[in-house]
Amino acid sequence: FVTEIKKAAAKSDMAADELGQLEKSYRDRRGYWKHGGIVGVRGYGSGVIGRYSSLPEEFPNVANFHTYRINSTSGFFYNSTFLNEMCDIWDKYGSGLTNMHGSTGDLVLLGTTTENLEPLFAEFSSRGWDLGGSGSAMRTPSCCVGAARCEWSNIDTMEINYQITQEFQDEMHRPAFPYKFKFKTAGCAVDCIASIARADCSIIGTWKGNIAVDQAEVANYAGKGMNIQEEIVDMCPSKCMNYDGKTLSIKDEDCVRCMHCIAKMTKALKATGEKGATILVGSKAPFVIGATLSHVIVPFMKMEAPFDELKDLTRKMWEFWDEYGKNRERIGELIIRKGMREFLEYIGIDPVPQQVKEPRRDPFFFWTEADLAK
Amino acid sequence: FVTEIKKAAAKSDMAADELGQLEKSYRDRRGYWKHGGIVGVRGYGSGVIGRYSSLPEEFPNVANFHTYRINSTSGFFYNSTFLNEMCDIWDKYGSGLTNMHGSTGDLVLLGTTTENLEPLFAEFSSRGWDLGGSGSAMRTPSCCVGAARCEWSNIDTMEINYQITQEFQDEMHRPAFPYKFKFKTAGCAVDCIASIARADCSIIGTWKGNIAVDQAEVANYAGKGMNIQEEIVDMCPSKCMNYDGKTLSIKDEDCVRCMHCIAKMTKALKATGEKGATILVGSKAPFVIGATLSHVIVPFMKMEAPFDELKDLTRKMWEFWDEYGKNRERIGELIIRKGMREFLEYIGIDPVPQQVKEPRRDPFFFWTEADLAK
Amino acid sequence: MALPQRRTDIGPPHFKEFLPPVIQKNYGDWKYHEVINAGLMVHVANSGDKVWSVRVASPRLLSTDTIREYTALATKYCGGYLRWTTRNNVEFLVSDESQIAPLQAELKEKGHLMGGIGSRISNIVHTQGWVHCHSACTDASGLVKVLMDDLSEYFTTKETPNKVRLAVACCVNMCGAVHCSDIAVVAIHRKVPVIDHDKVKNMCEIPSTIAACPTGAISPDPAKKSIKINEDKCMYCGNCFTVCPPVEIHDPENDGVAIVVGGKVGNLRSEPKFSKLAIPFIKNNPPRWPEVTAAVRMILEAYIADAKKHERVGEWIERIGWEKFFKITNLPFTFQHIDDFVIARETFRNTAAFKW
Amino acid sequence: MALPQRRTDIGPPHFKEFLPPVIQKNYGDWKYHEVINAGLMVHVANSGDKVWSVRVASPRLLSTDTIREYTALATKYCGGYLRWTTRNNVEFLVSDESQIAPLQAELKEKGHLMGGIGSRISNIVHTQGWVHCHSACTDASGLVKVLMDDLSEYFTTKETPNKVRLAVACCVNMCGAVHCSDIAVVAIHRKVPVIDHDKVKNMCEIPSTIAACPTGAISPDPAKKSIKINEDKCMYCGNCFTVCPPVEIHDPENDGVAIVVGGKVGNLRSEPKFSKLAIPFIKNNPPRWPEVTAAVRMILEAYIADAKKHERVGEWIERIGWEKFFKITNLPFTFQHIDDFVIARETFRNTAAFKW
Ligand code: SRM
Ligand code: SRM
Ligand code: SRM
Ligand code: SRM
Ligand code: SF4
Ligand code: SF4
Ligand code: SF4
Ligand code: SF4
Ligand code: SF4
Ligand code: SF4
Ligand code: SF4
Ligand code: SF4
Repeated sequence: FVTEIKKAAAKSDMAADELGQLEKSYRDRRGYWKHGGIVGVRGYGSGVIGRYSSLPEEFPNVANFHTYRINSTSGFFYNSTFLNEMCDIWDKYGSGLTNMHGSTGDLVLLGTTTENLEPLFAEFSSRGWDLGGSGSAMRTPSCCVGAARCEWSNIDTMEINYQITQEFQDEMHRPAFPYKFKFKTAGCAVDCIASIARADCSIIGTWKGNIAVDQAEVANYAGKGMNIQEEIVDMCPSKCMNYDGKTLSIKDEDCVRCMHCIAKMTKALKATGEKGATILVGSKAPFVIGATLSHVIVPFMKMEAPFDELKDLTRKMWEFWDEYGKNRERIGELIIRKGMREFLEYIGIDPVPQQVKEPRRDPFFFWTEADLAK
Repeated sequence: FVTEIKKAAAKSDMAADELGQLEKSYRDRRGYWKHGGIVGVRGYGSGVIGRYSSLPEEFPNVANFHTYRINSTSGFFYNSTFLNEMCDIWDKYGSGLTNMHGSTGDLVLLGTTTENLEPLFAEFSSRGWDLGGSGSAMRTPSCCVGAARCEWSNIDTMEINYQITQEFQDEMHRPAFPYKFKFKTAGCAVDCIASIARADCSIIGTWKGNIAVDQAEVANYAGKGMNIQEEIVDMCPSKCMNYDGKTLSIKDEDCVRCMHCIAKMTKALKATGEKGATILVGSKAPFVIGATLSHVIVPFMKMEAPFDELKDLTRKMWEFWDEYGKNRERIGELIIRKGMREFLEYIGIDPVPQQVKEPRRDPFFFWTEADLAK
Repeated sequence: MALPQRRTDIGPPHFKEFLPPVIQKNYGDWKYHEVINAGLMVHVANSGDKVWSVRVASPRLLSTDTIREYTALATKYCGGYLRWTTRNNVEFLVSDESQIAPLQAELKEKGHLMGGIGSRISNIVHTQGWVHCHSACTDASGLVKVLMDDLSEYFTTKETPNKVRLAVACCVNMCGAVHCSDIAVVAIHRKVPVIDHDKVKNMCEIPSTIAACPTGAISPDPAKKSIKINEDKCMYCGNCFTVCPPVEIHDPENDGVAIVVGGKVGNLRSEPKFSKLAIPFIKNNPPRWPEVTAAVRMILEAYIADAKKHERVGEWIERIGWEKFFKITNLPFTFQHIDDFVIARETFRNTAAFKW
Repeated sequence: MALPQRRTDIGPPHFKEFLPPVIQKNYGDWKYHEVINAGLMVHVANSGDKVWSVRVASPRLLSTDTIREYTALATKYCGGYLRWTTRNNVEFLVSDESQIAPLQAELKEKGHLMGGIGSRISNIVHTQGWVHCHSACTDASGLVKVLMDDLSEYFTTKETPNKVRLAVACCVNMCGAVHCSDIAVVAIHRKVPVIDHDKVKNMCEIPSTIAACPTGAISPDPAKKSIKINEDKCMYCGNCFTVCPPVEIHDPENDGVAIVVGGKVGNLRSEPKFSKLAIPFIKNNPPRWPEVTAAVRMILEAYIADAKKHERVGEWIERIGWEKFFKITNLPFTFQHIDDFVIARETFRNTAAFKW
């Protein structure tokens, strides 16, 4: 990466000072950046992260050194034409340094001055590229490559991702939430976008139906030296597979659709039947109450454009968050604080066993007047 | 049980009123007992539970109807001579109703008047039978039958139980703790006394060494129709067993000593090597923070009379509880509130992986000046 | 008549004097045991000596007459030696094989149930209930009686995949081991206590009543010189009633029992487990609680039908998954089933892999 | 020079215009894929069409020059079509088989690492560090560089039992997916911030500084017209520093990294798992952090040596048990390893069944 900074430094004073300050950090074993004031482009409250050097005298060209987040495309697909243009613009108005991509999924332009923000926005938006999210707003959603280049995708992750982004432009550009909100969409339980670990709303493709087995291909895998008993059958979490040395059979009713067997024998196994997604909510990093993984809210939702069911559910979740969420409280933290019941009742979803690993163990459960009337 | 009450009622007015009140409870679907004042025998603060009817006019003979807890013997062994004496005394001074035994392990005499408490105590203590515990005191310890009649016992549960009881008579009879404290001792991980679920200090026998296999007996079990692969090998939690249809072999280093294989093939398998116990603390009923199971504090402790190491550890634990425990806070709740480190450091025990299922997952851990100095 | 001289802090007698000779001789030196039938097992020592245990169900709540009946039999057939098990059964410890048959015959004749040994149900751990506890919101002994009547065949003869530990607790204090039983019944209140303000004013100490509440739901009501209760905080535990009876928690219409399943305490195969909520509420219906016995039997039979040999109820459910357990048993899944207490987050489903 | 007309709330362009024709044609209609080697895989559509993906490691922090280098290659060999993966690798999407070899040759010549496909390590997810974040207590890019230098063979050729996801977070905010990675590095402070009271007085808003503390450790210090910090409550997160720089959290002597292991996000075989603490602290030792690279390699190699095929790091550790993991790796077990946070009780060992 130092090579990268040096390349940029050859052309940009900003990059040169960035390099200088970084070298100092290495010597002193500490960083020299400050948070400082909020900056942005006209009419937007997000998309730019303000950064200031704490050593402005020493490194004047990074005195302010803001991040410009371009909303990337679904699946991070590009072509040379756009990227070259992007580079020209960025060399002109910024440090020439980028992150492809930021962890959330933005195309991050790393380091420019306050004055250059508006020109950058004009250049990019006029070419069809908007800003991504930041602050207490919906963040740039991201997804796995899905249907574009994966045989296992149960849903059109890229289209879902695009439509969410378009539908909620205002929520993305004008922070009005208690805190950040992230969407991530994976085409199957393999979760190549790590949605279950780092999205307030995780959308994971799945199916209702059987796994079709091509016995000839099973034989091929065996022939190529795969130990089907140990590598597949024994590793099936629901122990619903059986292999007699010839045929591989699956008790589909007991399959939990973990994807292991399909992933390891892609030519032999294929999910069939109705396709859709499981909707989970609430994952986030450890700050403040410890990391959380998303948990199941809707076991199965059909996923066909324009995805109204998902959009409506999202609005209801935001309403709940809006009404009860404290400042800097993620929706998952709120659900933990308020209890799953309040959340589910508010968004109008019934309790089902799929929402929990196990039922409660203590006898201290509440009864509403309505419950007692039943 | 109604038969029992009727039998007693034939001879005792108390039992008769007990029956009357109980029948009323069945009609009204509610109980009619009150907590009321503390009662006991001279010089003791525990051993008797005060009970009062909330319908004294209707049922005068149970207006007060206290429980007298006799400290049972280790393993609940008795002989006819004592029990007959006990019955005579109880018919004379009480309702003639008993619980053999109370859940904690006392021989419970169910229902007598305040006046009769002293005579009862004189009769029983003079015959060598003391009162058990109640209130915020050490409770009557109990144990499994262990070495007396079980081939799997790794420790002398009955002697341990006897010695703990004798050592801590004062802590048992004169409540001075923040809350109750219970000991339960099991000879092996089968835990026939449910110590891990309902003792502030659970003592569970175990071994350091191999499981000796008698292959001839293994063959016998197979011969008698046991499916050794499915019933034993596949059910071994550490998957450390192997059966080739003839010999059963165990990778002892990976055995977690769960007792499954030994329990199901007692003639073929035997624990060998050094014997001792694992000391766990903190289990209790759900009230108030939800039920807890005991957790490992000392993975392995030698267990030879007079069990000084155990007695010293107990005193240290009580000191810690004494110093930091709130009123009505069990030691397990205190450890959860204060953190395991404070507890372990106080009682002078080093951290070892056996104390946890898994290491912490969040990055928010503390450092003492001493830690930093290291 | 003068009382004998009282003695203090002597503890119980040493157990040795109550051990039959064969046990004294072979103490700690047993080789193996064999379960001969549900009510009889033999332990064989390395010396070759044997001791037979004849196990009899007991209601735990025993009259002196019944105890005398036991001692008479013990004296007649096994030198007066007997013990109680940790689940409150009686065991006659016989060292003379020839005495077993006559003992069993007389026990049978006197109507005692022999059983509980091996892979089956044993005595139902339970506590005081309406018999003796102010805190009870059901009767433990009564429930145990009707359950045992219904399931006795599983005590005396029929086998289950593994031991099935049943328990009853008459309130959330759970004096039994309900929180770790295969199938258990726990009695619960469901409504905030009703306060009789005038009586409270006169009969109760306001501060101690407030202090009694574990959730801090009680605050003073100066106007009424009484207390008020925060509905959202109250978990219906009844502690306030304990110290201040005019705060009435009992409510025949809304008191009843919940059924929890899947707990265990032994370490065999899998870690000890807590029982989890299966049925949030069944109304008290004494004297025979038919809905409760039916529910317990239904769950027990679902387990027997589907579990592998040696699987405990909890191990069976974890293998098939809770979602499948609710499907098989047809039990409704309600908001009460979803944990909202201290470790709730750990019970949420953090995976996309589950059954329909 | 006039700027073009700005447009708002238009979102990103639709992805279709960036998809190579072969993908547009076979969108959602793929049959299977084959991993040809660490840097090359082919996806075959039901139509028989194929698309080859050539994957190249990228430092993620890219200069415009490097991006231009990628686009030049894409234009030359695959119609200008390329994408980035969710782990920040670059994939050239080739539809003409004959172009693969020359593309690979030129990539090699230009010194790009091809790999990361299949059962091996891939790019190391990481974040800003000293390059751009005020919150950083180490440098992410630097750590990633030295780790990749040391482990590159596992990216380009060598196989591991299953994928091994590595990550680096430069502070406890964990902007990467460190909390669910196979082996990850997270930077931590270890001391309560040092307060420069005079500066605080002048530069900071006391109330907002107090409000910034997630644990409520900060209270006003009226005497000094400054703040004070409760040592027991502070978890060294640095939020106070964010809003009030004179509250200095950086401390070169005590800042460093922890290593966590055993996390995963996929649902295959076992549920997603959090990473757990393996090594509580290693001092920052730039530019090459030799102690960190050695520790990561040691853990990786222990996993490779002992895990079954398809077992992820966390699955391997859970099978052998954490006590055995610490034994095999010889890592010291300290008080820091024992959870004392919100779900601590769930991590205690509630069983007598464990390994020595
Ligand atoms: C740029 C980026 C790291 C990167 O190099 O890729 C980043 C950078 C920052 N993150 Fe992050 N986060 C980035 C993705 C994440 C992720 C990963 C994700 O989105 O998938 C997470 C974990 C998932 C989550 O949301 O919990 C993440 C969890 C945080 C947190 C903790 C939030 C929490 O609730 O736990 C903070 C703290 C905060 O919000 O004040 C944070 C705060 C920050 C701040 C704004 C620190 C600050 O207060 O200024 C960082 C600005 C650095 C800078 O100088 O630009 N960042 N942050 C990522 C965004 C780029 C993009 O838009 O693509
Ligand atoms: C008699 C007995 C039930 C029985 O029928 O066997 C019993 C009866 C009572 N228990 Fe218990 N507990 C009895 C064993 C238990 C057990 C089981 C055990 O000891 O193995 C437990 C669960 C394990 C534990 O200690 O957590 C138990 C957990 C409680 C609790 C909850 C304590 C907690 O920390 O969660 C309470 C509430 C309290 O202490 O105020 C309680 C309170 C009570 C009180 C004193 C209720 C009260 O406030 O008056 C009951 C008196 C009933 C009466 O009228 O005699 N009892 N209690 C058991 C004692 C007999 C004996 O000495 O052998
Ligand atoms: C007599 C008693 C000990 C005592 O000191 O009183 C006892 C005695 C024996 N138990 Fe037990 N257990 C006794 C309570 C328990 C308890 C405690 C409880 O139920 O509260 C448990 C824990 C239950 C749990 O895990 O929830 C218990 C779980 C076992 C197990 C484990 C079953 C399993 O695989 O999970 C075995 C082993 C077996 O059955 O293969 C066992 C095996 C045995 C053996 C075979 C041990 C031996 O070699 O002598 C004894 C007789 C067999 C039998 O079936 O009863 N005993 N046993 C208790 C009889 C209670 C009763 O009247 O039924
Ligand atoms: C390209 C990418 C999706 C994207 O939209 O960019 C992708 C693509 C594929 N993944 Fe993935 N995964 C990608 C990130 C992930 C992630 C997310 C992450 O690492 O943050 C995961 C979750 C990791 C985890 O569980 O912690 C992931 C876990 C898998 C697995 C599960 C491995 C396992 O058994 O646990 C498979 C299945 C397999 O390898 O057998 C898989 C399989 C695949 C397949 C074979 C799917 C297919 O049929 O096309 C793809 C290429 C194989 C390969 O080895 O890379 N992919 N894959 C991502 C490449 C990242 C990279 O540059 O290395
Ligand atoms: S998550 Fe599933 S659908 Fe998406 S890329 Fe990975 S394997 Fe393919
Ligand atoms: S998808 Fe998973 S659960 Fe289903 S059969 Fe395959 S391995 Fe088993
Ligand atoms: S706990 Fe172990 S030693 Fe004690 S009786 Fe049960 S099996 Fe025997
Ligand atoms: S005791 Fe348990 S862990 Fe050890 S070998 Fe037997 S079954 Fe396996
Ligand atoms: S469980 Fe409740 S009601 Fe039953 S004895 Fe214990 S305290 Fe009393
Ligand atoms: S019932 Fe329990 S929780 Fe409710 S007010 Fe009374 S003491 Fe408090
Ligand atoms: S992890 Fe911390 S230091 Fe690194 S980018 Fe995120 S907030 Fe900044
Ligand atoms: S470092 Fe974090 S926890 Fe410590 S005082 Fe500052 S804000 Fe609070």
